Amino acid sequence: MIEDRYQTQLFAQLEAILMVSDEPLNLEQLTRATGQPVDVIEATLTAIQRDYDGENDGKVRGFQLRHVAGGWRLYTRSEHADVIAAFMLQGATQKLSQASLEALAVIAYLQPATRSKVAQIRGVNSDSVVRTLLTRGLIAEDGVEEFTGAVRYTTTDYFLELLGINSIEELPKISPLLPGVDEASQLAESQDKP
Amino acid sequence: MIEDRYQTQLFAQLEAILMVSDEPLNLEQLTRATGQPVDVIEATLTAIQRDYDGENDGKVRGFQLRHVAGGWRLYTRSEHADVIAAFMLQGATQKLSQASLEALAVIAYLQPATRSKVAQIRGVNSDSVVRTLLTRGLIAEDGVEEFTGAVRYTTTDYFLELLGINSIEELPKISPLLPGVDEASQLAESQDKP
Amino acid sequence: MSQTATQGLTDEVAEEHVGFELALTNFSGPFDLLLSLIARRRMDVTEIALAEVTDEFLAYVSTLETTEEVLENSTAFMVVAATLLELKTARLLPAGIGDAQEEMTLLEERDLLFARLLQYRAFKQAAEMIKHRMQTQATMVPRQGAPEPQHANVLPELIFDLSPEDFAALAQDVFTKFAEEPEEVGTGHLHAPIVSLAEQVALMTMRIKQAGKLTFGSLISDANTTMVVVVRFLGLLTMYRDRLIDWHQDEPLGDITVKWREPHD
Repeated sequence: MIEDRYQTQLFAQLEAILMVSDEPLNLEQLTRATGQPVDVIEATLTAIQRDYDGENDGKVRGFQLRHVAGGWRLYTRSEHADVIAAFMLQGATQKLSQASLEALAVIAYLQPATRSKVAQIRGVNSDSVVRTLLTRGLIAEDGVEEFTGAVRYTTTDYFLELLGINSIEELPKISPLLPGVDEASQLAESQDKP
Repeated sequence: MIEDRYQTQLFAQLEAILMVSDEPLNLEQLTRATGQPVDVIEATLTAIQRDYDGENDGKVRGFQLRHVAGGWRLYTRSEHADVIAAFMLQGATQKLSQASLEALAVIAYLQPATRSKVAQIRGVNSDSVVRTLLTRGLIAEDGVEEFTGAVRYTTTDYFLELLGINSIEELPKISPLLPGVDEASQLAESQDKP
Repeated sequence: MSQTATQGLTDEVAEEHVGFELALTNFSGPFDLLLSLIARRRMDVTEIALAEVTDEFLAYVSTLETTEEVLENSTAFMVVAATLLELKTARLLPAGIGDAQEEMTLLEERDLLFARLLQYRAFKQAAEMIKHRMQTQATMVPRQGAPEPQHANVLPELIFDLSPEDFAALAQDVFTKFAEEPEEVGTGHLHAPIVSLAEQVALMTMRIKQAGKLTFGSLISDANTTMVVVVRFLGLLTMYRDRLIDWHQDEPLGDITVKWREPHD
C-alpha cells in the first residue's frame, strides 16, 4: 500500500521533470533529482509510457514518452504532425529575429557554447532562441560540458553555407576590435562564480 | 458518437500543440491550427485541465494546464518544486533586488510610466533598476510622453506570466494602501502636536 | 541585524560602517530609510515624532560617502534631510514669531513630504506583494517546448542575407555591449533646458543700465519659460547683494521697480 502511494508520487515527479526538459534524460539524472533507485525509476518510466499510449484507460495522449539516444524524452505523436505544422506556420518567418541572430553570433564566435553562456553574454535568457536555431538547423548539439553537464552547441555546415564561407576560420575576426572574444569568454566565466 | 471521437481527437491535438510551444497559446492560435471553433476549443482545454487535475480518474498529473497571460500553457505543479529545483541545477531565475521590485511595482500600477515618475515615487534615481527590468524583459518601452519626450514603460506579457495572471486588471488593487483624503488631512493635524 | 546584499550605495555604506551605532541595513533610498526609522520606533507614519526621526536620519546621512558612485543617491538623501531639518527648526522656534506666509509654506512642505512617504509606502507594499506572487509562481515551471526535428521541414525556407562582414559586425556589437555594461549617469529624466544665471545677469545689467529704471514685469516680459523667470529673479537678488541695483515695491504684490545704482565715489 505504502509502496503504491510511493510509486504514484514518483510517477508525478517524473512527469514534472520530463515536462521541463527538452533533452533526453538518462536514468542517472533522474536518480539524482528524485533520490530513487534506478530500477524503480525505470519501471515507473515504463508505466508512464504505457499510460500515455492508452494501455490503462484507452486514452491515447497527444504526446508519448520515448526512449531514444540513451535517454527518455516526451515527443508528440506523428498523427498530429498536420496540426503541429499548421501551428508552426502561423508564426513562421523567413528571417531570423534580431535575438536569434545575436545568439547565433555568440555561438559562432565562442563555439562550443552552452545556453547559459549565450544568456550571460546577451544579458537575457536565450533558451527559446537557441531552440529556434536548433530547429532551423543552424546549430547542433556537440557533447556536454564536463562538470555542469550542460549541452554545448556548435554551428553547422548549413550555417557556413548560408554565410557563403567554407569554414569557421573564414569568419571575419572580431578580436582586434574593441573587447576581444577571448576577453568576452573570460568575462563570462568569471561571472559564473557567485 | 462521431462527436465524441472528434472531441477526443481535438483533445490529443491540443495536447500535442501545447507540448511543442514555449509560450501561452491563445484561442485564436489554436483555432487556426486545428480549424475548430473557439468554444469547442475552450471546452476541450477545460477538459484537459480537469483531466490533469485528476477530476476524471483521481490521477493527478505531475503537470497542469494553466490559463495565464491571456493564454494556455503547460506548467509543472507546485508540489514538485523540490525535485524540479534539484533537476534544474542552475535554478533558472535570479531574484530581483528590492529596488527593482519597487520600480516594477510603480510601473505595473501606473503604466505607462516614465523613469522620472519612478524616481519621483521612490525618492531616488531609478535609471539603473529600470534598465535591469528592461533587460530582464519585465517591462518594455511604449512610446514617449507628448510634451517631455520622455520614454514611457509598460509591463510585458512575461511579467503577467511570472505573476500567473491574465491581465493587469487582475493585480490586487493598490488604492487601500494609498492614504485617502481623510487620512491625509488627519495626518496634517496630528503633525501640529509637538 | 542581517545585512542582505542589495546594490549600489547602500551596500557600500553598510560595509564601510559596520558597527556604527545605527546598526545600518541597506536602504534603497531616503524614503526607505525614513520608513524604517519610523518602523523601528513602532510609530504610525501619521504620528511621527519628527524631531527624533530627523536626528537619526541626519546621523545616517552623515555616514554617506559622497564618492562619485553614490553622489546621486546621496543627493536624494540630502534633499529629504534638508526638508526634515527645516521642519524641525520651525518647530523649535517660538510660535508666532515667524512670518505667516513662511509657516504656511513649511506646513505645505511637510504635508508634501509625508504624502510622498505614504505613497512610497504603498508602492513598497505592492512590491512585496509582487515578490510573493512571483515566488509562488516560481514553484511552477512552464513547458519550454520546441518543434521536433521531424517538424522542421514545414517551415518556410530561411532567408539569410547577411554577409560574413555584417555578421561579424553584429557579433562585435553583442560582445561590446556585454563588456561595457552601461554605467553612464542617465539624464533622460531631465528635460528642463539649462538656464545660465551669469547670462541672465549680463542681459539684465545691459537692459537696466540702458533704461536706468525698469519694472520686474518688463524685465521678464520676454521670458519664454518659468525657469527663465526664476533665474532672472535669482539674478536680481545677486545683483542686489552685490550692490549693483536698488529696488522698491510700493505695495504687497505690486510692481517691483529696479534701478541701476550709480557707483559711489
